[in-house]
Amino acid sequence: MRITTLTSIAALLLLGATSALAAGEDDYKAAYAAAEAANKQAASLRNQWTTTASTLAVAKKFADGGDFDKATASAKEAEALAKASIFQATSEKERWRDLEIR
Amino acid sequence: MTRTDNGFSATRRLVLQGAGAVALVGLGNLPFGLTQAFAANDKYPEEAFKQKTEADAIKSLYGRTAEASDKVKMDAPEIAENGAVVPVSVSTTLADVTSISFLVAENPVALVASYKIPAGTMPNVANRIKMAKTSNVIVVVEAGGKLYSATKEVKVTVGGCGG
Amino acid sequence: MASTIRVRATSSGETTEVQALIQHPMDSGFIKDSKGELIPPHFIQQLTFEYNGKPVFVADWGGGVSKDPYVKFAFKGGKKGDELKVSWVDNKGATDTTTAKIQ
Amino acid sequence: MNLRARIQFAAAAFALALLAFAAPPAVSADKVDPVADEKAFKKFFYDKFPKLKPEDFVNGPYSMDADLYKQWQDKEQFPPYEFSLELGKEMFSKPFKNGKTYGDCFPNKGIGIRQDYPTFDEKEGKVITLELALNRCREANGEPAFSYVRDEMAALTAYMAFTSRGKPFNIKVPNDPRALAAYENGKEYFYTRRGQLNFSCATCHVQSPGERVRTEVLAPALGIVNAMPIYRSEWNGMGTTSRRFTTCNSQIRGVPLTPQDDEYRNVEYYLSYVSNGLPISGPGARP
Repeated sequence: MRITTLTSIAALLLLGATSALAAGEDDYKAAYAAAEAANKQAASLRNQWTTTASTLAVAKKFADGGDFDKATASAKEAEALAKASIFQATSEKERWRDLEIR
Repeated sequence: MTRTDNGFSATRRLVLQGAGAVALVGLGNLPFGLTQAFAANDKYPEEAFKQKTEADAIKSLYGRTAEASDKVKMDAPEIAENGAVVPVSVSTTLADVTSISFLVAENPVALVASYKIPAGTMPNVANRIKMAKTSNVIVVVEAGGKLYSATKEVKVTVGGCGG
Repeated sequence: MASTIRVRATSSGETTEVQALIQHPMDSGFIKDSKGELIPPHFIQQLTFEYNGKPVFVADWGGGVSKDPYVKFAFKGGKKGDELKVSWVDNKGATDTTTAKIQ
Repeated sequence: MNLRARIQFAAAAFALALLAFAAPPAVSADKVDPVADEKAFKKFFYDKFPKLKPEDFVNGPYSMDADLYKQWQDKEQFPPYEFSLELGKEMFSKPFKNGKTYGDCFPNKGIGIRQDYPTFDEKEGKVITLELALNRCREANGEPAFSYVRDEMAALTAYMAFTSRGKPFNIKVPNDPRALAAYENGKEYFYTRRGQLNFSCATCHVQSPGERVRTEVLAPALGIVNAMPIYRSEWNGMGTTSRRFTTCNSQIRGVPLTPQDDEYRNVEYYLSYVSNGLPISGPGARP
């Protein structure tokens, strides 16, 4: 199960930014909301990434300029980053002990 | 972060030596008394602190060029812990020292500090200087009306999760 | 307000070693602030040390001297208890002066 | 181990780094045992740097590189934290509007006590750091709290550290489940990887101290809090323990928590405890 999650997050990360499909404002809004929701969850896990916020900002900039293709792609990338941070926080709950000096 | 590799600074040094030679030739046309008066002046050397290259700064400050001397001992780190604070000091066995100047070749303004050494003051100075990037640091000692220098490359890089 | 100048002058009998640290931003004029705007140059231009009414050391500084600048030198003479006068002036015309007792 | 390469690796290909998580899960939690932790922690660093004396660790990167050591010695002749230290001393003795002073909030009038902080407050059931205690002192006396990361807070803690110089860290973890939980939470925070670079505090300060990241020499975790607060040339000024934690987080591309959040208090508690016996060296100067 771990591996499946990993692969899908990795795929999202790698593909998120390169989505070539034409996107409209609604697509952008949905992608942005999803990214924000994921980033909120990361915050509740006390593990947001600075890059999630900066990528969300890029998405917003593209949207303000009317480029919803790029805005949607950035929002999706932000969501992938947020999800990766959630995954990191969750898996580290156990894994931090690997590094511990004992 | 851009890093200056050795090849680049070597090239730059060559170019600067060329400029120094030109300055030396140019000096022949200057009335001797003028440069003498300038060097002895107690005023803040505004113009010298505007020059971009160390050769121009030395020329503006002293009206002549310096020759390398092993009697000028500079103490500077190999790698600066941070370019914002680089401790550099100099001492010399030369007699009749009247001034000591510190220059950083790659800084936007080459001249960093120039100290007047009245009779009775020892020709040793320590200070902390800023370096924009990896560069040669040059110390010029004015002694008996002549200029002597020492040069050392100090590596500078900043950033990372250090400390 | 407290002086911007800290001086330590110690006599070894024959010579006096002087160290000074001065509180000053020493902005070179080449550094940008967090908003990306150049911080205007603001640095000490001249720092003078006088003993017995005569200068024993004069520093001409540019913006390439570190923030809160430091300098060390030594001069012949100087007795314990004698005073050393230290003063600076910066490129905006601000000044500060202090006297320190030689230890 | 090449740290720089690891940063690039982590940044460029986090997806690959994630695959590394597929290893078998970690061993389950043992009983919380601070005494054993401290022993193991010190042994790790003493073995890693056999030439260093225990008290050398409080001088961070300067103990690990001769060229750096010399620059430090030069700086210490007239240290850059001098002005902050003086300001702290002045502030510390100046009464609040109600006539009381900082000293009234602390044992021994606040002099020579830095080595006892952080302390565990049994009433509150939480860790109290020196920075937190200082702001609480202010608020209790009708004064507004200071920013935790710089200026006044750095000056006050610089002065208090100075009056404790040379005194060994003396942190106590009482046999109280809440204290042990706070300690354990601090340890977890220290070892937990976070941020896009997937670094924990330990990645830099346990696995790689003495190594260079873009020519900066990393400080060992052992003794790292003994030197706080510090004048960092990179910051062009003073910073507190809070500043150190928050900037470390952002450097690994993680969003920092709020200064003096529970996790930060707990990690300072953990780090101070495992440095017990090593002398306070703050205020310090660092690259």
